Amino acid sequence: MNFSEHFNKGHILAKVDARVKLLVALALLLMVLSYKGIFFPLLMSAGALMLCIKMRIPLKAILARMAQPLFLALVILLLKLFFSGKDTMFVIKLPTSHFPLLTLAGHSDGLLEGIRITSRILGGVSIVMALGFATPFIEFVAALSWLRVPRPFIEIMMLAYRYLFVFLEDASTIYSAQKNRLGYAGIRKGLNSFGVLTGSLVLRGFEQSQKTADAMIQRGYTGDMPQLKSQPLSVAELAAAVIVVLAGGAVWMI
Amino acid sequence: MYSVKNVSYRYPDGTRALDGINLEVRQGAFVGLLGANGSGKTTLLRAMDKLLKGVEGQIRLSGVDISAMSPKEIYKKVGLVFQNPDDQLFAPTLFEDVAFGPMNMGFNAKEVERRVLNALKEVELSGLEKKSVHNLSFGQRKRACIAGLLAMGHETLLLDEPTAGLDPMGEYRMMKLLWKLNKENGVTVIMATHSVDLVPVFLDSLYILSKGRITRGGTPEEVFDAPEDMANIKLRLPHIAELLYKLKHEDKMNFDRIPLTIGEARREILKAIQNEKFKN
Amino acid sequence: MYSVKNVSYRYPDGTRALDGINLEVRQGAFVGLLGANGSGKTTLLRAMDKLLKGVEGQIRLSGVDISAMSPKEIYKKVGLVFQNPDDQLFAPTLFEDVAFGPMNMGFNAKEVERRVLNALKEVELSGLEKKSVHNLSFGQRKRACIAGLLAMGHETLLLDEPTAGLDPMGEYRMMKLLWKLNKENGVTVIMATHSVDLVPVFLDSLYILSKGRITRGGTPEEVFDAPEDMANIKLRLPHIAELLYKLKHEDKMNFDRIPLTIGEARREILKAIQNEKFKN
Amino acid sequence: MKIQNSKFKIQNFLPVTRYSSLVTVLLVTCYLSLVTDAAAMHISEGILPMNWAAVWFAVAVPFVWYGMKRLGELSKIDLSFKPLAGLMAAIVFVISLMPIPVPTAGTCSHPGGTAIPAILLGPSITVLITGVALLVQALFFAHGGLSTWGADVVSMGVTGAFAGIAVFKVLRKMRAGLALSAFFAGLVSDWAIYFTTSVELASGIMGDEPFLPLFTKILIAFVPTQLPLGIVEGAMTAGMVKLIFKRRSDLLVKFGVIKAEEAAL
Ligand SMILES: Nc1ncnc2c1ncn2[C@@H]1O[C@H](COP(=O)(O)OP(=O)(O)OP(=O)(O)O)[C@@H](O)[C@H]1O
Ligand SMILES: Nc1ncnc2c1ncn2[C@@H]1O[C@H](COP(=O)(O)OP(=O)(O)OP(=O)(O)O)[C@@H](O)[C@H]1O
Ligand SMILES: [Mg+2]
Ligand SMILES: [Mg+2]
Repeated sequence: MNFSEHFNKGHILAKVDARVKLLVALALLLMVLSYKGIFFPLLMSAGALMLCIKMRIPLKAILARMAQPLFLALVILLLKLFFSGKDTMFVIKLPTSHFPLLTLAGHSDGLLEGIRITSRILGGVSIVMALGFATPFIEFVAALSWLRVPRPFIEIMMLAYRYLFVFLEDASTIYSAQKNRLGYAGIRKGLNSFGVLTGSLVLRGFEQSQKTADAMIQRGYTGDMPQLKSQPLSVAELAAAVIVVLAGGAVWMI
Repeated sequence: MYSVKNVSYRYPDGTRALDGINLEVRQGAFVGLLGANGSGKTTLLRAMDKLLKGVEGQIRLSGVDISAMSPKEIYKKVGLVFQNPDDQLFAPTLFEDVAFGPMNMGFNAKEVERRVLNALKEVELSGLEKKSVHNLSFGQRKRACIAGLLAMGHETLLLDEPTAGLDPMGEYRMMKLLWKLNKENGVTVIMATHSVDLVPVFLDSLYILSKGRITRGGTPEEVFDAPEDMANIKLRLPHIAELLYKLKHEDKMNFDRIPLTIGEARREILKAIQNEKFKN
Repeated sequence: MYSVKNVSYRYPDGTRALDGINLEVRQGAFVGLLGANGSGKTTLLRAMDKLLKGVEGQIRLSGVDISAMSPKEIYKKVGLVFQNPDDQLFAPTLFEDVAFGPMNMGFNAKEVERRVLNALKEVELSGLEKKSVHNLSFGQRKRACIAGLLAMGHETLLLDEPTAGLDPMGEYRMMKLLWKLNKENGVTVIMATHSVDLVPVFLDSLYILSKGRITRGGTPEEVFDAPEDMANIKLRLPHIAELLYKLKHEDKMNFDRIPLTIGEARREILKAIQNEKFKN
Repeated sequence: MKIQNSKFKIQNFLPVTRYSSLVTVLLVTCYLSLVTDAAAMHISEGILPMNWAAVWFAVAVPFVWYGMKRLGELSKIDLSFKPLAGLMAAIVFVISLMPIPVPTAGTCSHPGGTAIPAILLGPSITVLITGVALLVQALFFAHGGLSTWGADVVSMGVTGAFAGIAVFKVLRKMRAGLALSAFFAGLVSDWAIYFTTSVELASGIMGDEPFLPLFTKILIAFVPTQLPLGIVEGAMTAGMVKLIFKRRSDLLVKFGVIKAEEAAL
């Protein structure tokens, strides 16, 4: 589980207020999305990646997180290259040019469009990734709460986070226990065991929720979880954030 | 303090888990519930915290029938610590979890913080406030549960096997913590447990449960006085007591009584040896 | 049988749970792993069952490196019982659950039934075949887990705290069951446990884990020979040993050695008294 | 000699080449999904331009808001409902992280798991739960994104939940068995998610191209992972319902999935 709290805790962004980090990230994200070229998103991507390295996030963790968006980006790039646009750059014939079962034409304008989208993905993913690595979950939730995200949403998020680890462990133990008794030898058996695994998890969830409710009730719960008050924002941090966003905006305008 | 009169309870599936329980616990006592798996310990504790519906009989807390009390009134006085800490810790960080109770009680931020820090100090978890609950060790999570209730300032704690799953050292320290709370802060403690060996060292009195009934009650000495029928209720003597019991009855050593703790056992053995010497 | 050489393991979050473990278990042995909460017992058992990825070092099972064995080969020889019974009982009724393994091994209906009934008899659950798994008591569920593996005919059992949460009687009977499997059926048993008092009564040898390292190993007598540093690794002596240790060192009684079980303790005490008599 | 201009185009004789583009897309994604861990159901950060991201947000928010309102009502009746919703969110999350080997693509993929809470807790709570899980995944796993949260809620939450529950209800009305109904609920829910995601993806990246051809290509691109994944998801949902029916049929009655008479059988 790659939550930020599992990595180096003393990094450069650790002391920055989560609300500031969130606001800056959102502002930059919006700029990336609304930018028409590729320069700004790529710049943001490079900057965010450098931040991650500065925070000493293991390269493996960065790659693992980028893998899936990159995969989608590649599919989109290829779709755009071959199937949209009009200016043919090159033609590939497979298997040979004398016996072409497949004829593919690469288009330069399609490629450009594809690169544009890919850069947008890179920029967006990198910014959010840096935010994720720099912000412990709890502070992120507090920031959301400060942004007036409704209480029920926040409460469910906190409960989900708390029990995520309990259930992950349950899931892995149940899975091991099934494997131990040869529950995954063959596709049919595998599918069946898989259903039993999810069913057991859901049942566990029901039983656990009863107990959790009891625990909450006996500590005074009456339907709404109380909320810790957040500190006022530090002016210095806010000013720094505004400067970063303005600088980003200036580059964006160019 | 607590007065349980003729309490019975049947789970929806028909299992009769409690069957005419009578129990008196006075203010400031340190009481243990012993019994086999499935004998009804957990059920009794839950009934005493008014977490079960449809309990027959009467449970009085400081003279008031709990069925007439609002949940809030009960939870201000009594806190129940569950067997599994994961059932009880529901907030993401230790601080938030411990603060949940005091916040619901309506204290201001400052008072909440004071209570939380105090409670954490009490259970020796100071400094871990910001830690995610799931990153705490098992023993630490057990302590955290207790802190969550301490911060509410309960005068009575009900605990369901607080030492289960702890290593021998952790077990001992947990008992010591409870003992301290009881003796120094005057908290009434009622706990279910399987740790026969630790019970006589710390507890004032004991109740033995068997199949939903209380079959015996009294001080540890009184309760462990009839070792013969311990096996019927799936219990046993503390190891020390068993040794001295065998020395007395099978090896004909001359003890006045069967001690339950190491300290007493030393005294008894030395005394017996002294007596042997004089005999010659 | 099992030969663990220089095994280390780091969880994905960076926790170093095993740190250069060396261990030899011969066929037919009954071995215990003792250690504080979080010392790495569960991790070691899981590594030995090839349930962890990225384990450094070498683990050999009957001479073959387990990294070269297919899961099927391993699970035919070795069965792991997890700490929490609820994680491993997944069929609706007891019979179906115990039958799960043998059925996956491809036996015919008759053989499956024979194996299931046998295994249930072994763990004293005969007659409960049709019962719903979640209606069993905690202790019964623990036994059911063991039956599920017995029915597969493993030659080696790895058990993670098989007695945790059981009542004193259940604890004793569980140990006796394992002892019987070991002595009569020749099953090799390796178990993690916190029950310091029961260990010397049943186990052949012990390993002490502390912070992912094995700090000591040998027979119970050898391991409990240095009581002074038990506290460092959050363990303690069995109560009987502690009593006799104190009698020897503080009360200057004359024991040749510190016994760990009640039987031995009786003998030692009687001998010491005999000696005292002759002195006079 | 240029084959394209020749009178005897080989393509004209080979039906396969008429679909050459589609075949290529298939081959390419097959290859790509061999080397990565595909979770094609989430739309990643940055794929949608600003306007489309906003549109899907606007669609998603009312559903999530309604889910919260409903949760508030239920929570008044039964205090344990909010914890239940939180825990189900955690479970949906865990399920969606479980790697399933998809034989045809030779790789691992992840199930969506939406049909399960939809059957048990109803679609509106499910949308809320999915919204929570998606936000956490976006931030800490880069599955989905902040700007694409709306789009992902619409596909995985709204269409997934409503398609699943609709199929389940209809089949149950037709007296189909519990497991069978659950199987098709899971299957249709998974495929509906995949369909909606393709719509969102195509409209997000089409630029000035026509929508439909691009949409078809995307739809086909993910056939090798999504078709079998739907079946896995169906089997999983069926297995889950079957297990709960055997172990705790009272729960199914409590949540109105089956009638009390059925549980007694
Ligand atoms: N939710 C339930 N529904 C039905 N029966 C139950 C339920 N919970 C417990 N029981 C049954 O009630 C009886 C008493 O259970 P209880 O949990 O109180 O025992 P216990 O003394 O706490 O045991 P342990 O030492 O194993 O924790 C047992 O027979 C048990 O099977
Ligand atoms: N899934 C995990 N991810 C990260 N760290 C883990 C994980 N599981 C265990 N650990 C850590 O690894 C160390 C060894 O844990 P392990 O569970 O092996 O201890 P144990 O000896 O079985 O303890 P106990 O007696 O409490 O069961 C501990 O520090 C624990 O916090
Ligand atoms: Mg209990
Ligand atoms: Mg363990």
